[in-house]
Amino acid sequence: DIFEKKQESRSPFFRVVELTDDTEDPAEWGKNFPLQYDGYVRTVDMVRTRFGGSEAVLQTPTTEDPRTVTSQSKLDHLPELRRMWAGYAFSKDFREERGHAYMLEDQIFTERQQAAPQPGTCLHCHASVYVPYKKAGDGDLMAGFEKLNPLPYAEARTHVTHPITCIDCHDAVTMQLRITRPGFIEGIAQAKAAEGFSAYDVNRDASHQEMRTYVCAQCHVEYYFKGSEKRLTYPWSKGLKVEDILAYYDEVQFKDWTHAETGAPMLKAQHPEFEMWAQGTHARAGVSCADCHMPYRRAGALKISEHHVRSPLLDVARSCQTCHRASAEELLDRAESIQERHARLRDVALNSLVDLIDDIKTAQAAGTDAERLDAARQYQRKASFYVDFVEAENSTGFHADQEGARILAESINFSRLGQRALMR
Amino acid sequence: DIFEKKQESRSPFFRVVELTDDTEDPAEWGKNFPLQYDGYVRTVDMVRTRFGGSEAVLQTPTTEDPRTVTSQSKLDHLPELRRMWAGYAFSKDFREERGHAYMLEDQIFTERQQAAPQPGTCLHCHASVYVPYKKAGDGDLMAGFEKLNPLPYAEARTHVTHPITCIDCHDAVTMQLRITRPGFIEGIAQAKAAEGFSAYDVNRDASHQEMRTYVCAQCHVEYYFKGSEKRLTYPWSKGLKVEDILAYYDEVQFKDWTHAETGAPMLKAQHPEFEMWAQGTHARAGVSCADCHMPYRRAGALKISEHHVRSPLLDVARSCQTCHRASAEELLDRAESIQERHARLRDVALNSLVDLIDDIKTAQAAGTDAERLDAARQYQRKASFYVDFVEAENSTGFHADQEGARILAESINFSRLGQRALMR
Amino acid sequence: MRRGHGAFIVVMVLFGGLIGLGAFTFVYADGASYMSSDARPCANCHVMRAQYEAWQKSSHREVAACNDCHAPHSSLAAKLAVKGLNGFNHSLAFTTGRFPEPIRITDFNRDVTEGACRHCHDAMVHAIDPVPEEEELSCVRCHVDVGHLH
Ligand code: HEC
Ligand code: HEC
Ligand code: HEC
Ligand code: HEC
Ligand code: HEC
Ligand code: HEC
Ligand code: HEC
Ligand code: HEC
Ligand code: HEC
Ligand code: HEC
Ligand code: HEC
Ligand code: HEC
Ligand code: HEC
Ligand code: HEC
Ligand SMILES: [Ca+2]
Ligand SMILES: [Ca+2]
Repeated sequence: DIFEKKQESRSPFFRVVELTDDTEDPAEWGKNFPLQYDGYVRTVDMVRTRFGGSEAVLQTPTTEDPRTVTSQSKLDHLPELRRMWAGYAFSKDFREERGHAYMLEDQIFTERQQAAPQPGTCLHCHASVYVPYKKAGDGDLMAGFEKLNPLPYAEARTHVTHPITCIDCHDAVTMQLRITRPGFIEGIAQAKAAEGFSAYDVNRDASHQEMRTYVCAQCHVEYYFKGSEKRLTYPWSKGLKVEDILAYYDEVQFKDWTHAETGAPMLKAQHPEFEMWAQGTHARAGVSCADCHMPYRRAGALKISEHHVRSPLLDVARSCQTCHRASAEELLDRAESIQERHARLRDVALNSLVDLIDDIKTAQAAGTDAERLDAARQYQRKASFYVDFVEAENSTGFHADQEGARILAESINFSRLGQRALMR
Repeated sequence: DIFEKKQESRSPFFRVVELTDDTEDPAEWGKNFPLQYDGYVRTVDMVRTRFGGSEAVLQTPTTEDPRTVTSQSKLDHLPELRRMWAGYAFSKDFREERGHAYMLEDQIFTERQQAAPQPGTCLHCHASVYVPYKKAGDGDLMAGFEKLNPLPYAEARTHVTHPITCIDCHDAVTMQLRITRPGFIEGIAQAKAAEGFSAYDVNRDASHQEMRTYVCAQCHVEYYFKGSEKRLTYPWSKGLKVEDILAYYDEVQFKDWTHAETGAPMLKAQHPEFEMWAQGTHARAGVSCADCHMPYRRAGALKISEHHVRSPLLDVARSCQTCHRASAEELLDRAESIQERHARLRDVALNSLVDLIDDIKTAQAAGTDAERLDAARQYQRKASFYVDFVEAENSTGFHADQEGARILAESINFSRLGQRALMR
Repeated sequence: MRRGHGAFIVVMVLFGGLIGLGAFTFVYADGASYMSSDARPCANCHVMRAQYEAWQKSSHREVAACNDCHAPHSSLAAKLAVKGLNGFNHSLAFTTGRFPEPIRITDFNRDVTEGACRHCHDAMVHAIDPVPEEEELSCVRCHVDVGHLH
């Protein structure tokens, strides 16, 4: 009531407990910041949107996978994906991603773990690794990172306890946003270097508004494991665009796997939300991830950031209307019509890719000469990486609609050129 | 209806001369509205923007073409267009469009007139035809329209004197916006019918904000000449999207010409600014053509609409900044980066189409069976119409960037599928 | 649309006045401030602070305070009535904490504001303003930020 409100506005928060650079348990932080904590724990909620969010799917727990609830399988939703990833772990299990609360268990129990042995590197983005890295490196974050990466996943995971927690994004003393992920610290420095900004130190050089995006870009990015040390690497040394990233992989002659049906040297793209966002209108306009996914919320007299990180389309009023005057219904409709146009074109691109795979198989059976087959396989590698880049990106085109359609157009072109290359 | 509004007209002006529904000469209107007239006459200016505007190109006048200045040739700028239109008048002469002041002379003297005899219908969008139509129809606009359409162009043009003038967009007594073009009156009624709004009368049912777009959509649209009466028709009975329009043409089995190199039954798309705008974000947000192309301008103590209709990128401050907070440089840059991405993809689509044309020619020479050739030609018809739809649209993708890229993606797919259809 | 709501409003206000709580906060939260043409009182509510701070940076800072744009200029009666209604509504909403966020202007108050624009700028804009028969030309479609950012 109103007295309280006049009260509150004078006292932002009470320091109940002392937080240090080693306080990992979010419940501890929650004692000082109950409002943010309440939001944080609600990332267990599972609610669908037309193209995103997540849907609770019940399953009978087994010893390998004790989870009683998971999210819908994208493989069943888009069967073409199995063909695209033939021979790769992703063709076994690939699900709609859900709230942060699940990140650790979903990684531990995905069938992809059985399909192929995974390294400790995986934990970088699925657990609170800041304190564990420091411990493993005797106080040196980078050393700990390098130490855990090569370990077998099962062994590495004994070093971590929580999914993402407060300390992964915040300095415990000042509460300032802070980048804790080696992968991003190195990756963004390379990307900036490509733009001519040398020796970029993100925690020193980034603006406050940039940090509202970078804390998310610690994980919502394309990546690969470099060399036998399985060092986590963000392939940004030539830039963030899809062609820059492909050029990088071609240069270092990297492949994620060999396609089971065609023998093509394949690449897998993963959640390039940051890279796609960077090509979009909102990024142009300086709108950060947090602006939409962690909108401000009034709690009494306080304005706090919504720590229930989720689809903005579940709270259009707070997420969009602060900037857009249109009604909530209208804004939802605008977003969905962008997504719908995108989804239809994505299907065209996936079908084109499947056509190419079919043609290569037929050509192989018919004993077509190696030269043409290799040319076609190179097209498959490109076409597959391009369509995967926008499909793995989780906004169904919203983060950068024109760029998304552009990439799909080029993917279609590569698939069809591959078919053409087999002929003549 | 217009006559009731008469008395309540609020537009303040010094009534120097009496304007009637037959006053065609803009100079007369200019006596009452000198500010708007000043802008109107400045449409003779020729200034380039990065992708639009227009550039003055000097030429030595001849008897067939007495013009001393024209605009740059798009055929030289994009040589693929000659291949795309092989055998059609457009492959002889196609220029960057320029200000309204030139509309009549540019139509009279385009080489396309020599290439093929043109009907009187052409005048509908290149001259002030409101009074001439009424005269020819003894007071009946539609009757006059139907009478002038079938006449040979040379004869029909003797009925007109001016390029577009005030009376083409305004009611002479109330100054209200008014639709005077039969083609649009019938076309928009069909489009609305497709949405379930029957017996739509644009001058009765359109809102004021819609009229700020419709006055432009009288001409900035895709069209064709129906039957031997050469009746001007806007192909909107199935909707405004490119696939709706193609479906319409296929249904009525219309073709603009037969491709000289491949014999395919072709379609030519022309300036679908209105149709593309309708698919874009700005249309969604209710932003009209006049909002950007005729921004308000402070003139002394009055605010008036800029009647110097031109590229908004030549006056970003007035055209964009009232709605967008970003700096003029930044806004210009946003528009141009959309256009640049669009232009690059358009080139991919044009090249794909040329590849298809080459393949069909080779196949014809090699005596490929009719079935495959016809399949390929059908793909050429589609691919060509789709890329042309976006290329003939004059905003270089700005009016609807995602839709523009989507259409180019499908065009590329059609071209490549056409190549594939020739094989096997 | 803008005209002729006065009576209806007065009734609403009287009716509202009977609700003790509302009336109480109306006073407590400095409801009287609604009657002033000074901007500071509006900022009495933290929820109005964003607009207050933005207004201080706006082009209208020197020329128009909150009520110059958010209260009618047509007649004193209508002015007081609307101020009373809003004062009561906002007080009640503020007390119960039940209101949409971000706060959105109501269509009714948008009309009031559109009228305010014309009150001051009529001379300049009546050339571009369509005849009353048609739906109003919306000023804020383009000038939404003149009073404060959104
Ligand atoms: C302008 C608003 C906006 C910005 C800025 C933005 N997003 Fe999004 N994001 C959306 C919308 C809208 C969706 C679609 C949600 C849906 O389909 O339900 C989305 C979807 C997502 C998803 C999938 C969510 C789901 O429900 O499955 C992720 C993950 C995501 N964004 C991460 C990011 C990251 C990381 C950034 C910054 C690099 C970012 N977003 C920037 C609006 C935004
Ligand atoms: C660079 C950060 C990063 C690394 C490294 C990473 N992930 Fe993820 N992972 C994410 C993000 C972000 C999401 C959510 C977005 C998505 O699902 O596309 C995710 C989602 C998932 C999901 C749930 C959705 C799905 O794919 O079924 C699983 C399971 C998963 N990751 C497993 C792994 C495994 C196994 C590894 C190691 C081989 C790994 N992750 C490495 C960032 C990462
Ligand atoms: C430590 C790595 C990490 C960081 C940092 C991170 N995320 Fe995530 N995020 C993930 C993973 C992993 C998932 C998938 C969890 C799963 O599916 O089990 C995910 C899922 C999501 C989802 C999908 C939720 C849903 O309902 O589908 C959204 C939205 C999202 N993150 C946004 C953000 C935003 C915004 C930020 C920054 C404010 C951020 N993430 C920071 C790793 C991270
Ligand atoms: C995925 C990243 C992420 C995680 C995890 C996270 N936060 Fe935040 N937090 C943010 C961002 C982004 C902001 C906005 C900071 C800004 O704009 O200055 C923020 C702001 C805050 C603020 C400042 C007041 C406000 O709400 O804007 C507090 C306090 C806070 N967080 C507490 C917590 C606590 C407690 C936890 C753990 C329960 C937590 N945060 C976990 C990203 C995160
Ligand atoms: C912090 C401000 C901000 C937030 C939050 C925001 N937007 Fe935007 N949005 C913008 C700006 C700025 C633009 C670019 C146009 C402009 O300059 O006005 C834009 C553009 C758009 C466009 C047109 C871009 C396109 O690709 O067609 C859509 C649609 C849109 N926003 C929807 C949304 C939705 C839906 C949300 C919430 C999920 C949202 N916006 C959140 C500021 C924002
Ligand atoms: C949101 C602003 C906006 C709206 C609304 C808009 N346009 Fe445009 N228009 C532009 C921009 C920007 C360009 C690109 C100009 C350039 O490239 O120089 C353009 C280009 C054009 C061109 C080519 C101009 C040239 O310089 O060659 C024409 C013709 C045109 N528009 C007509 C229309 C019509 C007709 C409508 C309504 C159906 C419309 N526009 C709606 C902004 C707009
Ligand atoms: C439905 C309205 C309409 C009709 C009918 C029409 N035009 Fe046009 N014309 C336009 C518009 C709008 C432009 C400017 C946009 C553009 O050039 O794409 C234009 C531009 C032109 C130009 C200058 C650019 C160029 O193409 O070189 C010429 C010449 C021209 N038209 C000739 C003709 C001829 C000849 C006919 C009859 C066969 C005709 N027009 C019929 C609307 C029309
Ligand atoms: C009577 C038909 C007609 C109407 C009505 C009409 N236009 Fe045009 N417009 C044309 C033609 C024809 C051209 C090309 C003239 C030429 O190239 O000689 C043109 C050219 C243009 C150009 C290109 C100028 C340049 O520099 O390239 C723009 C922009 C434009 N029109 C916008 C509009 C807008 C906005 C409206 C409505 C307010 C409108 N037009 C109404 C027929 C029309
Ligand atoms: C291509 C269409 C077109 C032509 C030609 C045209 N106008 Fe306009 N005119 C408009 C539009 C659109 C408006 C804005 C009307 C509105 O929003 O109510 C307008 C508005 C006006 C107004 C109202 C005040 C203002 O400036 O908004 C006057 C007066 C006017 N025009 C006079 C003229 C005169 C005189 C001519 C000829 C020299 C002319 N117009 C030619 C489209 C046109
Ligand atoms: C009358 C208001 C208005 C005018 C004038 C206007 N815009 Fe917009 N613009 C909008 C709205 C509304 C959106 C959609 C996003 C939103 O809701 O804020 C938008 C979106 C955009 C976007 C993002 C859309 C996309 O496709 O990415 C760009 C870029 C943009 N405008 C640039 C311009 C430029 C350049 C001009 C001038 C040529 C202009 N706008 C004129 C209101 C306007
Ligand atoms: C008692 C605290 C308080 C004071 C003092 C206050 N407001 Fe508000 N105001 C609110 C609240 C709470 C809302 C949200 C009400 C809603 O949206 O239902 C609001 C909403 C508004 C709105 C948008 C919703 C609507 O009704 O259109 C306007 C405009 C507004 N206030 C203007 C003012 C002006 C002008 C003043 C000073 C004369 C003022 N307010 C003083 C609490 C206050
Ligand atoms: C110059 C005119 C002007 C002045 C002065 C002005 N406002 Fe506004 N106000 C507006 C307009 C315009 C809107 C938005 C109308 C819309 O969004 O359609 C608005 C909306 C609002 C809203 C609703 C929130 C929103 O963004 O829709 C509140 C609250 C508000 N004003 C409060 C105030 C307060 C408090 C002051 C004084 C500090 C003030 N206004 C001064 C013109 C003004
Ligand atoms: C109390 C009188 C008053 C009211 C109410 C008022 N204005 Fe103004 N406005 C002025 C004065 C005086 C100026 C000139 C001050 C200056 O030069 O900045 C002005 C300047 C402007 C300007 C030019 C400066 C700028 O911000 O671009 C615009 C636009 C404007 N007003 C629009 C509006 C709109 C829209 C409304 C209603 C939402 C409104 N005004 C309400 C008195 C008023
Ligand atoms: C479609 C967009 C649009 C609409 C609607 C609009 N304006 Fe404007 N207004 C403008 C533009 C653009 C300018 C800048 C003119 C210039 O710079 O010459 C402007 C300028 C002004 C100015 C400042 C003139 C000066 O230079 O000081 C005032 C005052 C103003 N408008 C008031 C209004 C009012 C009141 C309304 C509603 C009746 C209104 N406007 C409706 C676009 C609009
Ligand atoms: Ca999801
Ligand atoms: Ca031009």
